[in-house]
Amino acid sequence: MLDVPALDIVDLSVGYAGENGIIPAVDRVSFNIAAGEFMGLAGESGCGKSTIAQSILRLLRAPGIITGGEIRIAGNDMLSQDDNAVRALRWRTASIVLQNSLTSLNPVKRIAWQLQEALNRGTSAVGRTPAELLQMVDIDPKRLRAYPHELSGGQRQRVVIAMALALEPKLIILDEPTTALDVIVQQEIFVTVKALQRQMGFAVLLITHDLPLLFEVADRIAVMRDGRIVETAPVPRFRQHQEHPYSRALLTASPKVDFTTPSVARPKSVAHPVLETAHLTKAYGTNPLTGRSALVAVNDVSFRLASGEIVALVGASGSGKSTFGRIVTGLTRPSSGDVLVDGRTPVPVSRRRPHQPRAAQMVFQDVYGSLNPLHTIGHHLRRAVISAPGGDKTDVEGRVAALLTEVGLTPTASYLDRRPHELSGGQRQRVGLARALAASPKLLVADEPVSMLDVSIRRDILNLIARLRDEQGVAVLYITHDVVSAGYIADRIAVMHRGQIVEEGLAKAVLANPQHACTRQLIAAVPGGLGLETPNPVPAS
Amino acid sequence: MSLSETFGAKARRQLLGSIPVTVGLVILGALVAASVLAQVIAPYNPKRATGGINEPPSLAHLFGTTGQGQDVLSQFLYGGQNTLWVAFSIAVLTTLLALVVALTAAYFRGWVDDVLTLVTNVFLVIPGLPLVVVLAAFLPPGPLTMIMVLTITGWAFGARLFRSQALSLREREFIAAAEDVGESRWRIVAIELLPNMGSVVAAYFVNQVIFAITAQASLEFLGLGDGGQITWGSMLFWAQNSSALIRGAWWTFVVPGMAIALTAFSLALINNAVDEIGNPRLRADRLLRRAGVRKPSATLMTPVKRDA
Amino acid sequence: MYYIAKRLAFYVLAAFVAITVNFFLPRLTPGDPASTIVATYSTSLNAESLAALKAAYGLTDEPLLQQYLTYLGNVLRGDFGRSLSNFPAPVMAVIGAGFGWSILLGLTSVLLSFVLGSVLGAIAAWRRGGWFDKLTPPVLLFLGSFPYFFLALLLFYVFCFKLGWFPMGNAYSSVNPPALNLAGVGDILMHLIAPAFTIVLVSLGPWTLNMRNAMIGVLSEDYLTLAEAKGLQPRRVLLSHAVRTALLPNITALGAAVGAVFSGQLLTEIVFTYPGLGYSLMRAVSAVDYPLMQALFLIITLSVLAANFFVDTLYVLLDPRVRTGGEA
Amino acid sequence: MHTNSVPKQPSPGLIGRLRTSLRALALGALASVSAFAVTAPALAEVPLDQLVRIVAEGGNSFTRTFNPFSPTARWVSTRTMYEPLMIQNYATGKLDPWLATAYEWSADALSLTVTLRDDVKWSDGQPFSADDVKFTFELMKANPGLIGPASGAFGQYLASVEAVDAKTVKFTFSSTYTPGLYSLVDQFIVPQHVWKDVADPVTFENPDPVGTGPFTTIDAFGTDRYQVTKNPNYWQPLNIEGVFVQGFNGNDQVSAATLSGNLDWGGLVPDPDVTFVPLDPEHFGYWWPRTSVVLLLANTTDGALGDPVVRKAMSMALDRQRMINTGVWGKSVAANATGLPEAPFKDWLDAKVIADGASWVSIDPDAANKMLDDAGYTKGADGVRVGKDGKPLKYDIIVPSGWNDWVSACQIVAENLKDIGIDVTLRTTTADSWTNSTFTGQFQLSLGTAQRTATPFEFYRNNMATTSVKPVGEASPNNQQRYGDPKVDELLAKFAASTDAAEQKAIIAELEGMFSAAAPAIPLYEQPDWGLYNTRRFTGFPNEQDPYAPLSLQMTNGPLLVWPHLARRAE
Repeated sequence: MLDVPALDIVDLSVGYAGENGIIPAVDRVSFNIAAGEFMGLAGESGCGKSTIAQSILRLLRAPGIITGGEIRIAGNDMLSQDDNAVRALRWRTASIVLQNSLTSLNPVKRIAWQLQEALNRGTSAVGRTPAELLQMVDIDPKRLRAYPHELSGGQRQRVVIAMALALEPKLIILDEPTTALDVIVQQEIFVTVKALQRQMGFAVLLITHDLPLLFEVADRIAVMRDGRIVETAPVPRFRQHQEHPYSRALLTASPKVDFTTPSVARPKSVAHPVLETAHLTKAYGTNPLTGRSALVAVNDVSFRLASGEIVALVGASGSGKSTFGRIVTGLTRPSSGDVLVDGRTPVPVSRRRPHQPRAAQMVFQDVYGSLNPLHTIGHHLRRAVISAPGGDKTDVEGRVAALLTEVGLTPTASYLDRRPHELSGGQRQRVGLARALAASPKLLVADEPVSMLDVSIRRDILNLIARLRDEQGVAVLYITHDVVSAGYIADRIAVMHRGQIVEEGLAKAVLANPQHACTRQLIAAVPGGLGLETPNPVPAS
Repeated sequence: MSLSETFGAKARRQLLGSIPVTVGLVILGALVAASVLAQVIAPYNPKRATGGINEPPSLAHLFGTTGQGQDVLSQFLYGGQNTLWVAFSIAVLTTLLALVVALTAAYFRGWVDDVLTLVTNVFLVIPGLPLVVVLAAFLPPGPLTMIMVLTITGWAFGARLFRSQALSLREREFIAAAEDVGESRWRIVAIELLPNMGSVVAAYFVNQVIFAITAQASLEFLGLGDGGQITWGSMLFWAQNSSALIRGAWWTFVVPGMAIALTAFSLALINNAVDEIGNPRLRADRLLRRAGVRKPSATLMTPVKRDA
Repeated sequence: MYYIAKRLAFYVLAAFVAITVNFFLPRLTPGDPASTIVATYSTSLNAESLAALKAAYGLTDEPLLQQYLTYLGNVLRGDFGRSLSNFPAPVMAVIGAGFGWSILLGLTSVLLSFVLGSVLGAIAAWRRGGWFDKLTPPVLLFLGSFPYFFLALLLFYVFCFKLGWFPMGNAYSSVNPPALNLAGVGDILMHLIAPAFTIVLVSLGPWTLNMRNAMIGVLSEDYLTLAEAKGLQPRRVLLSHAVRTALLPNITALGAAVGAVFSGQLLTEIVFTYPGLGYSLMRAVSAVDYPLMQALFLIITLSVLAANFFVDTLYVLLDPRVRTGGEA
Repeated sequence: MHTNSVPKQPSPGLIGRLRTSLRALALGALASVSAFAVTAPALAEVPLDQLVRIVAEGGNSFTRTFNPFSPTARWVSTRTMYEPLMIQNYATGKLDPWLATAYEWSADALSLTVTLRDDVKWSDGQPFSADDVKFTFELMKANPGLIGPASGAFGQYLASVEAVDAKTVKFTFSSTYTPGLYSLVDQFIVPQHVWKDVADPVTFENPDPVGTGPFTTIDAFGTDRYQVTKNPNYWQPLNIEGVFVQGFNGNDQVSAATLSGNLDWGGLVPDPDVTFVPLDPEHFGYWWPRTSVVLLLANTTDGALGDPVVRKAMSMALDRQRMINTGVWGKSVAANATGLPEAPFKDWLDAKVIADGASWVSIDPDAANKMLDDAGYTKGADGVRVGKDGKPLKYDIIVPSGWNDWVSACQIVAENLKDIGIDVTLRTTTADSWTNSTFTGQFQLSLGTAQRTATPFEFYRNNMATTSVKPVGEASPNNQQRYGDPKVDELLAKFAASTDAAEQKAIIAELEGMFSAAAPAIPLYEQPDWGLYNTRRFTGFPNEQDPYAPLSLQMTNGPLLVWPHLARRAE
């Protein structure tokens, strides 16, 4: 049986029915996965990689249509057989782990029930129990009686993986299984998957946009672009040399830490920092009687940021870094402690008046949600300019055009009347930056400004932020969980953990020589390590 | 989701092309036009006895006459006018009230929200019609009482609906962004929040018109309306009063009853169709069918169509 | 448990609001109800008789606040005073059996339309795009567009008056409620069918459409994809996964529906002369019988509150997510 | 019989109108138990086919309450259980002896001696005596909350009641008031041996009544129906077992039951010549005698409405026949100029007054317009006449919503008056506020009826006497139009002091003439008393051919006259 590929796809074409006929999404794609092989399928959003993943088990939802080609799983034809035969093959020969761990489990059924349901599909020969499945993925079998919402995201995804392994299928499809999870959790999950694969010998198809991750876990890699596979290669060879220019572009587009030049402490008038906090604390759900809080998001943080400086605030999700950012801009009020931005306490938004000077402006993470879908780009910027403190309001249009030019959206006139959904993600974030700059702030608080963008444009946006700092002298508080991009752009790095800053220092120094366990963990979780493509890789910590 | 977001020009064309919407619009249009033009096209004075008592439909009286000898067609036309303006007023007022409560609650949050939500929920659980009946029993009958009573008892569901919609919008980052830019509160509510609730508000409004028409008719039928006003509800009341069914004068019943039912039906059809077209899942099904794939059930099995 | 306690507290508060509204409503309106009532029922009255009757009716000129406190105390003791239109019978005696019949009619029709609507909605969603799905919504929307009373009148006229298939009104045939044997239950059922059928017809539409839409929503959830990926039989996907979760919003709506059905029931009871609370309320309103009206309104409201609380509790049992926090 | 013209019962409604009938039906009402758990002792039900099935009370919530003094007394209380001394028979116009066989006025008309029937027993076997009569009146004196025909008699004219011997009662008057006879003999009598132990007779529920009437035994009691069967000790022969009262809840149910022959005695179906009689002409019949008049009341304190010319012109604009056609299917006649119904008062009516006044109660809009023109009420630019005080003749006519024959009559009034330049707007109100406005005189136009009374005395007192005029703002069920003439007071006093029929008749004729001259109220049409019967099972109902008693079920005491005449039809 070893000679039968776990998955064999020949000339597969998939399209989506539209108002004017079928729009192709996957165009004559062919590849195969040998039994027990770990295959990675990489590409940017919209390239068709998930379409392929879902087509394999015929789970692609309407209006998706498979328009040609063949799919065989362990020799079983998935496209010509009748529905019942296909259904019989599902899960037994191939299973799938979906992207969103929160919604892929039935919310009203206990874990045990859901695992058992999968087990019931198999023959009694497999003979596992739900408890054994949980143990397999390192979850306490006591959690069997739990409901999905009582588990953490990582645990839920492990449950799904356990479920996927329940019938020992030949192939497991992982469709971006960790994008919604923390880097550290992602790393742990892949350690588990790799271990299980070694033990059980199933083949894996991993769909991801994260090339470094594939370098770490996959045997072979296929790169997709616009519905086609542009290159397929074993990982070691691919790391050395990329045949296709797009593969190369994809790889080099990711920001990397350049350890060749040590970070230099920027000149700063430390006497007058742009941002200064003292014993800043933010607690939620405080009981007025006991004084105890359900959650302390920010705990006694004292921090300084000099003008013209880019400081990255890094930490795992839930570490309190975003709350800190919102306090600095005045979107959230601290429970106690002081914040001074450019020597002034930020005015809480609820009391903010137009034209009131504001030293800090926010750049938001969600490029889709941070612009009102109903208003034009021009409207957004005009409002920002009009509300901006001080300055000349006579030439609003001129100022808007200037802002657009600054962020690289030219010709400016072509953008003014467009609405957000007519722009790409990168363009939207540029608009977000322009809006933030309208008030001529001393400090930009950029909360994960690139995490929702495609890999290939992340660096452009980071470069733009760095350029703005250089040209306008604005300081930047860059909030991220991604130590690589932090190392790429920041002068200094502050590591946040459970509401406190546990480590602070020049960026490269911190990365090269992390002191705190938490920092080390964050660095270790980076797929492929930090110095992957650098000429002088730093020894992994 | 705003209307313009949900519906591109294409979808709008589709909406107008759908059979239920066409049927709904034609019925509604005919009823509204007939009512608006009552003064012009009504053949008789609706209050005057212009024929014999309970005359069946004839050329002189297309819809027959009432137990008091009035022309049913003329009453139907004038009645539509009175019924519809009251219904629309109620729908407008309940929608406005619900919006004000919801936006206030969603925007200020904190104790303001708590209090408003509590009031809303109390109004929601107190059964409507009994309260309306008791209220109407204490107030002088007439359109104003009708509007007042049904507005007081009819806004709560909308407030809850709008509040949850507003709260979820409030979490969208563009609101935080607008705050950050320094927009004033009222401007954020009016310019950023409200327009994004367009489709929900529109759907609610249509439902409120339906609610108002039937509730109004019910109250009038119970004798809690102004018997001197001609409305569809009071026509039914008078028909019931003169024992129209037992005397076989079905036309005095069926005309206003069907007028109410058809108005409500046409609005419901339109609302439902808008829902359907806005539903991405159903839209996907439709596209699939258009591409020539027959989907007999909801079972998830991606179709294979090699000749496409 | 915390959630249930919170809901309970809310309903207690709502009940208090209802009781208070109930008290102030008739007192805030112009006119002197007492004299009107007395004058409406009696022809030969002098000032002395009027004063004596007012006292017997429990109508006083005390300050409002004092009246309110007395009223609260009486309500807590279940004492609603004497009915004016059935003087000197106590209000509770007048309400008597009506409560039971209303519950019977209400429960029957709510459950019937809930079950029927959910089944139809699930089928329509599962076979969406098919003839059943194409036909069901417009037909049900059309039926749902009829005011309750109008449909009730038509059904009454056709099935009770013209065809004589069902009895014309009342809840049973004999003078005393029938024994609970086969014949007795059959008799009660025969009287129940026509009014219950009316309510079911009118209220079926929303149940069906909501269930259908909820199902369609659930069918696009990831966990449904996963269930399909597991290779489960369609029947199992439908019953164990889709219907189970799609029912939840409908169950939340059940609470609200109880209130709505009580409203529709009022009209249906009047048309079919079904001896429930709705009809009594209408009579009380016509007869300007404030004590009766107030007691009825309160009982209906409290029943609806109780039903809502029951539904909330049921919801907690059915949706584990609510148990650990958040609102339904 | 009670007096005053109380406007509250609008003409006892057409079928079909829920509210009207409810109001009528609500006149009965009550009892105590009910509820799911049957608390009534499970007595043997008398087979239904032995009982006369009637429609008398509405509702589904009967309580076992048979207190006849309640303002909302159960229908049977005063129609089968308790009886009066004598019954004013509106069909014959005579005072029929009942528990009393005769009465006699003293020469000064200050005392009335009543002789009781001597073979009467209470339903529990105790003898009925003069003590019971004395007790009943004294009970009412002690408890003003007890409502009956003689309520308030002690306050107005009655000084004392005395049991001369077991079978003789003597009423002593504080002033001469001969119309008081009718209130006193109409009062139902309750047994002293039962009621003397009742703590509070006002709230006494009286679940197991003891009376002298034909049917006093509650055999089976349900929340929406019950049967009342024979009093074993009834003083006259009876050929029927009892009555079955079913609580119909709406007019459609009543009509349906009537048309299907399920009722033996009922009130109203619409247009009976078309809907009812043809179904079974041999057995179905109706009889609608007319005993009262529907009036249009104009508030005489309101500007031009105080001018008799205006009121008469209004009267002449009205299309009475149309009101009759739409309101009572043509089964009535326009009222005459005396304001009195013809049938019950045919002995009192003065033909000359009627003939002379005919013109102002007949439709003639041209003459009406001319009258108003001549009187100086000129039309304004908008076609509305202007009063002498410069105010346009614009009025509201108020009517309770749901009193439908009245609402339709008001619609016709509003239309007709537009033809003579008087702008009338119909305003429907709640019954509550309508009563309030009309009683206190805070209205412009409204409708009213005259209550059935034994003589025209009350009608003229209540509509023309200064003694019945209350200031605007003060409530009174009488003389809502606020019209008073001292001359009328004198005539009424003469009438009340007289025991001479001829003298009384002359006085009434003079009052009739004054009414026709001043038009203190505008008579519209005579109101029929609804009554219909089905002789498939029982015979002996009164009708036009055999008018021994009224057929109306709602008329107090009327049914008492009928029960002894009914007999089960031989199979």
